[in-house]
Amino acid sequence: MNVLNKPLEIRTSPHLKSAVSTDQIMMNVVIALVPTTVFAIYAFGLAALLILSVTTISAVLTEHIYCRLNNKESTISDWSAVITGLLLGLTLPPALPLWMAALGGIASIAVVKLLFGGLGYNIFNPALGGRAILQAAFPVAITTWHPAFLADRFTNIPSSSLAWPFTTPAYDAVASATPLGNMKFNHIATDVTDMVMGLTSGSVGETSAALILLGGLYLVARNMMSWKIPVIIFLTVAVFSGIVHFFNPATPTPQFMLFSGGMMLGAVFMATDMVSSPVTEKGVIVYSIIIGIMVTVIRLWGGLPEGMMYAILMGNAVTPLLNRSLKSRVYGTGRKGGAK
Amino acid sequence: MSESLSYIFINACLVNNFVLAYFLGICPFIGVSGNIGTASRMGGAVTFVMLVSSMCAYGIHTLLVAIDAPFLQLISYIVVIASTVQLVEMIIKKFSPALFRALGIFLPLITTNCAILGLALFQTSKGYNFLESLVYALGAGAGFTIALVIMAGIREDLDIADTPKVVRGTAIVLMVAGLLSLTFMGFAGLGG
Amino acid sequence: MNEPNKTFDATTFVKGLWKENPVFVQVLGMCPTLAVTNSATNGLAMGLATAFVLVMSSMLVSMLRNFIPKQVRIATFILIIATFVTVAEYLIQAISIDIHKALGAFISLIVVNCIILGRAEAFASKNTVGKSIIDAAGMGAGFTFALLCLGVVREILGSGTLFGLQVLGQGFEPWVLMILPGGGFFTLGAWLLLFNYMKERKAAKMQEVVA
Amino acid sequence: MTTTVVAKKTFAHGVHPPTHKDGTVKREIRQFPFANVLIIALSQHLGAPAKPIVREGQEVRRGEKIAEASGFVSVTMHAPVSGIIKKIGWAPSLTGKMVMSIFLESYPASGQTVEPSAPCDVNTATPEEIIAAIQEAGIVGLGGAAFPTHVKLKVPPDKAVDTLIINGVECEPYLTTDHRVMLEQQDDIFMGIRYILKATGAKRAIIGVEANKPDAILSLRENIPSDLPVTVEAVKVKYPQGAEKMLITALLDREVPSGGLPADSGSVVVNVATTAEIGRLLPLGRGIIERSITITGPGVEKSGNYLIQIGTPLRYALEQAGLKKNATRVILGGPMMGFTVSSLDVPITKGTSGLLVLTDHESQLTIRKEYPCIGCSHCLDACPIFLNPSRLGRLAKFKQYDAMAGEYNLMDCFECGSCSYVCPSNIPLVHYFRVAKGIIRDKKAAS
Amino acid sequence: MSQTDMAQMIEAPKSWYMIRALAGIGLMCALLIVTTYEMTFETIKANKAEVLERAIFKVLPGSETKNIFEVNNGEVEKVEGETKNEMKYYAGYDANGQLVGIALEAAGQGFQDVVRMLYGYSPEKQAIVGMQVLESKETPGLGDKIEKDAAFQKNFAALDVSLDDAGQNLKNEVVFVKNGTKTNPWEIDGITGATISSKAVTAIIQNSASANMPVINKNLDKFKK
Repeated sequence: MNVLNKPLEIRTSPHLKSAVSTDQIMMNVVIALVPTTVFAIYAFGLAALLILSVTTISAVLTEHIYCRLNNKESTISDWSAVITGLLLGLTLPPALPLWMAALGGIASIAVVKLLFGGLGYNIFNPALGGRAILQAAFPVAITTWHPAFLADRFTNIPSSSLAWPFTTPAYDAVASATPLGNMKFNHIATDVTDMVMGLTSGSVGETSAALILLGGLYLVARNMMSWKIPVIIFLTVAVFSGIVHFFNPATPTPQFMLFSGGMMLGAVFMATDMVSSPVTEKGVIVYSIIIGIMVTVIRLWGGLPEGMMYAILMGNAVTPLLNRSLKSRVYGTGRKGGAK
Repeated sequence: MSESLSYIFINACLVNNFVLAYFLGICPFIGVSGNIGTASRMGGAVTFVMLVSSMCAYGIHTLLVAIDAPFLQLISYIVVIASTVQLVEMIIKKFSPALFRALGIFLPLITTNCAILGLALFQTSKGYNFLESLVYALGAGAGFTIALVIMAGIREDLDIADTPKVVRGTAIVLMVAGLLSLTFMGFAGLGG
Repeated sequence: MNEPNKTFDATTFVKGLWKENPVFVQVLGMCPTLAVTNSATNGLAMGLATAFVLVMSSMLVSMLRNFIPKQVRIATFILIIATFVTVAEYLIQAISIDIHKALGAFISLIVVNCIILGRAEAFASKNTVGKSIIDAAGMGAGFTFALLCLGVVREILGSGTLFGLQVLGQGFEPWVLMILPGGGFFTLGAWLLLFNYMKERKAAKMQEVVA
Repeated sequence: MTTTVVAKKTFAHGVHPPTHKDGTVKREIRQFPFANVLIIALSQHLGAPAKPIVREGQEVRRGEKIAEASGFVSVTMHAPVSGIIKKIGWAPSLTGKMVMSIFLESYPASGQTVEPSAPCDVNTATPEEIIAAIQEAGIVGLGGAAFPTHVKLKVPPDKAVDTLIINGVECEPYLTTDHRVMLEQQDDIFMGIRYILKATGAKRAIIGVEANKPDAILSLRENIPSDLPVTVEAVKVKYPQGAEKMLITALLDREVPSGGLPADSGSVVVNVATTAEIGRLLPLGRGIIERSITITGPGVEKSGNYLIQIGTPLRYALEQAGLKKNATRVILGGPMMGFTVSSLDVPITKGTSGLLVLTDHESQLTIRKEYPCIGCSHCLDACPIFLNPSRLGRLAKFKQYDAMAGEYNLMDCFECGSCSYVCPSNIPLVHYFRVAKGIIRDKKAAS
Repeated sequence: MSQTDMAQMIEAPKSWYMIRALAGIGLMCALLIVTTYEMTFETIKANKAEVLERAIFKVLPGSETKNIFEVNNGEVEKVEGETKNEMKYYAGYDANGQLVGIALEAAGQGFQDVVRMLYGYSPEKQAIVGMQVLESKETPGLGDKIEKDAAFQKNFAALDVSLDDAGQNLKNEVVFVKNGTKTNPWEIDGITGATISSKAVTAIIQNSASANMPVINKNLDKFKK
């Protein structure tokens, strides 16, 4: 018999694999971001389209060129650079000069990801790390908000977007305030329904809470995201800000806290970044609570209107500690270790 | 202008973290952050010495003001801090060998830690009273410990990471410190 | 920069400036390196102040090296260094209050800069006055050079200026990050990266030659 | 049958691989023809190899003893067929290592009759006698581990066993032999339980069966002899439910201490097929010479459950069952913990519970591109003993074995493969752990 | 000679050496410091005075000379040289010796750390006529606009701090308004993107003005030359 004489394949067990693979997970994250992305382009027009393309292309190109320079196989096919670029774009103000967006994409991948060893080894979420760098570098541009639903948004590109590289942008539209900015500086609360529907001003992709949640639900249903992280963050924020609101009604309501700013986008798509969040069950809980507390503290008492980015970065920073110190009890050790 | 004690603490610990905003104590931050256990003990030792030297500095300052010799400030601070650390080391060694084993080896290193001298100089220039000085020292020490331990956790992970050869060592630590420093910027305006 | 005149003293000097650069190679004296280099002027001033203290204390330590017993040498070194730092502080105030304000407490903190104590202990206490001064001057120059490297990069990118003069066009949007603490860490990290990269390249070339 | 059984009892974590059992579960166990030459490895159990008591050229009869135990942790071997000892020499084994084996050429006319011997009566024998008889019968764990059963049943004097667990879980995908045994050999199983209860002094026995075998559960329950303290419990369908520790936790809510034995938690676990062998062989005083094996997989033409002589070379078994053209991977055991074989000249041993043949198609799925660990934590959620395979994998990659063994409890890993199964980055975690465990053991031995 | 004698022979001079070295170097250092201090004292004082004067003349446009006052036991008195009292009033005079206004220091919590500033008050206009930040760590490019932003500085060219009829309180509190919405002379027009810092400045001015304006107005005669 012929078949019996050909060389056999030698492999170690297990000889079964679950169907899902890393590149598929990453691709599904991109799919989950599609509704948010489409709405962003609908709300902010060409400006959003340009900014998302620029961040994505710059992120992917940076990774590709780095691999080429180091004579490695290009890693862009794992989709992670696309996610980084897309997420970065979604967190930027719509009329940010494109050269800054490109710089952000490069910084995200080069400084926050590749320097640390690439996919799997980055300590901080690359998109947020890149955004933090942009925020520190260009504090004015990154807090100048462009109004949504302008009549000419599909025909006209804001002149600030097209500012020459390295020059200060000039803004043509009157800057609008985000719900959080209005709350912090003018004590005006925005209608929560508007924020759920995405009718407010803000970063490219943070305005529509409903579509972000939809994407999150898709990933949870496919077991490609930890539902615990966003749920615990929401609970922490709601309870904490609820208590404060009860004693001081001048502070924002819990529902305002949940649906404003980058809360949804951050909790659903950034805090859940597998690489930079803890792997242990207890670690995940503490991590989410830390993020929830820190974002509430910054929003209520800090100098900045929004703190989601800093809260998640802080969570990332303590993740190695949480992984180390909050391990599960190993079977057969400790409490139930004895015979009875 | 008077500042509340809680503000002094939060400011020294988070908003103006000694390591990440003032660049004080960078040498131990880079040198002793390879391991979480060591880092937390070092943090404890630094906090302790900060408290002691903060008290000393307060005393010296009062004395120097009394005899009107501001030009002796620096020289007397450094001499007194150095000898206090030595004294503390001897006392701990004598009375608590366990504590000495935990903190002892770090104490001589701390003498040349600029965070300690910096603390003494800052509390003087800010004109803190005795209690405020103590809280300031406590906050600075806590901030130093937090930064050090977080860094140690990250570095333990980086030890088993595929980092490119050229960034290994101090370069990657500085990059992490830069990102941490950006993260701590989120605390700005707190406690006011 | 290395003249063919290869006397011992010239190499001692150049060693501190380049091969054993206290910041880029030995990674010493990080605190002032990061803290005061948000402009080239500040970096230069701090470098010069440190170099001044370094040279003066090395000179004195070397002069007195036979007079100081081993047991109390560290104490006397610190005493001497602290003295010159105090002197430097008053001199800077006399020259310019603005620079003194910009450098702040970091002038006083020169005392605990490990480079100075390190040179006193490792070199000045064992060598003649002349050699010690040259060694200290080399190290001081190396330190100043490093601070200037950082200050120049951070000022140009962070403010668009160099020594206060506009060098990048008026429209330039400054990268504020560079003059923030985070930028300090990043810039120094990047310089170290560059040094590592050059070292690697050199090592690789050497191997090629051997092979 | 459409009956279903509801099961709540289980352990925490674990995975749900597809079971792939439909192909063979309805096939009754059928006798397999004898191969021309049988290769009986002297070391097909854990422990010391058996000592041959035959010489080359000697004629042996089916069931005759051909090798004896060389110590306590060792068992006897019997001739699976009548024939002539051709030689005693080295033969390849499953691991690729050469082991001393007896080559037995079978008589073409070898019958099914077996040599009679001294029986062991369950009513009169002492526990020590039963244990000795089990060793003499050459019985080892038929679930796959091949650990000598009599050693397991010998409860250390400082420990007490109150519960005997009969492992009928068979959680490995594809395999159905234990399922068939439970349907076809119930009397043997109950008889075996009598022997084991007596040998261990346990007061009761629980047969644990996965809920996906409702026919076995119901008919076993119906046929329990009235004087036997036995219950049949359904456990949830989950891998690795059949691992000793997991089954103990599921049924008794007890944990086996790290580094300890089931006896430390007051229980003993015996595989259901092993129990049936004890119940069949001991009353007759015979030794184990054949076993039921599932031959299955997409690469097999005639899959089913077969009663095969121990020592039958794989080549012969697969020729009989028929191989498909695109077969590439031959696995001894189940797909989760089984080993691929490099040579078909390897013989079937007492521990072989299944012979699985995969084709290019399935094989491609397991040799996907490897990505770096992305910290998805699926492996932590899978690990039945709550290790951190993600961290362990990274430590292994950077050769930090001390941390693996110390802080991260590597030595508690029993290599069930759940982590590798779920890993989306396709990191060969279990492989890393096997290598690391070997290195750590060597290090320990060296110091 | 026994062993102990030898040891003593070595020991004794050694500790003497140590004391001699420490004392000698200590003395030398003290001498060096004191000499430098004495030598630079006048220059530094002049430097500091010049910096202060520059600031005063800037926040009090038109002034060319100054006098320093402080409140001791409720009385405003002119002082010369260093005193312990930190709260000082710097009166600025024009070329003719006429009082232009009074400059005073104020400090408070900013975005990052304490902000210290000097502002000039003109009794004639009942308004603040100039402001300069002396010390701040506000975010460069954002918060530091309180120092650099020309539009923001314009707020302080004539910021109404007039007192009510009783002379005890400000008629209108100095308040912060959003950028571009200033309508009254007692409002401070904020900086876009640096709301916190501009709010902090407002609070500092409001606190300092409400505390000091009544004192200044009551003692206006004393400030005049």
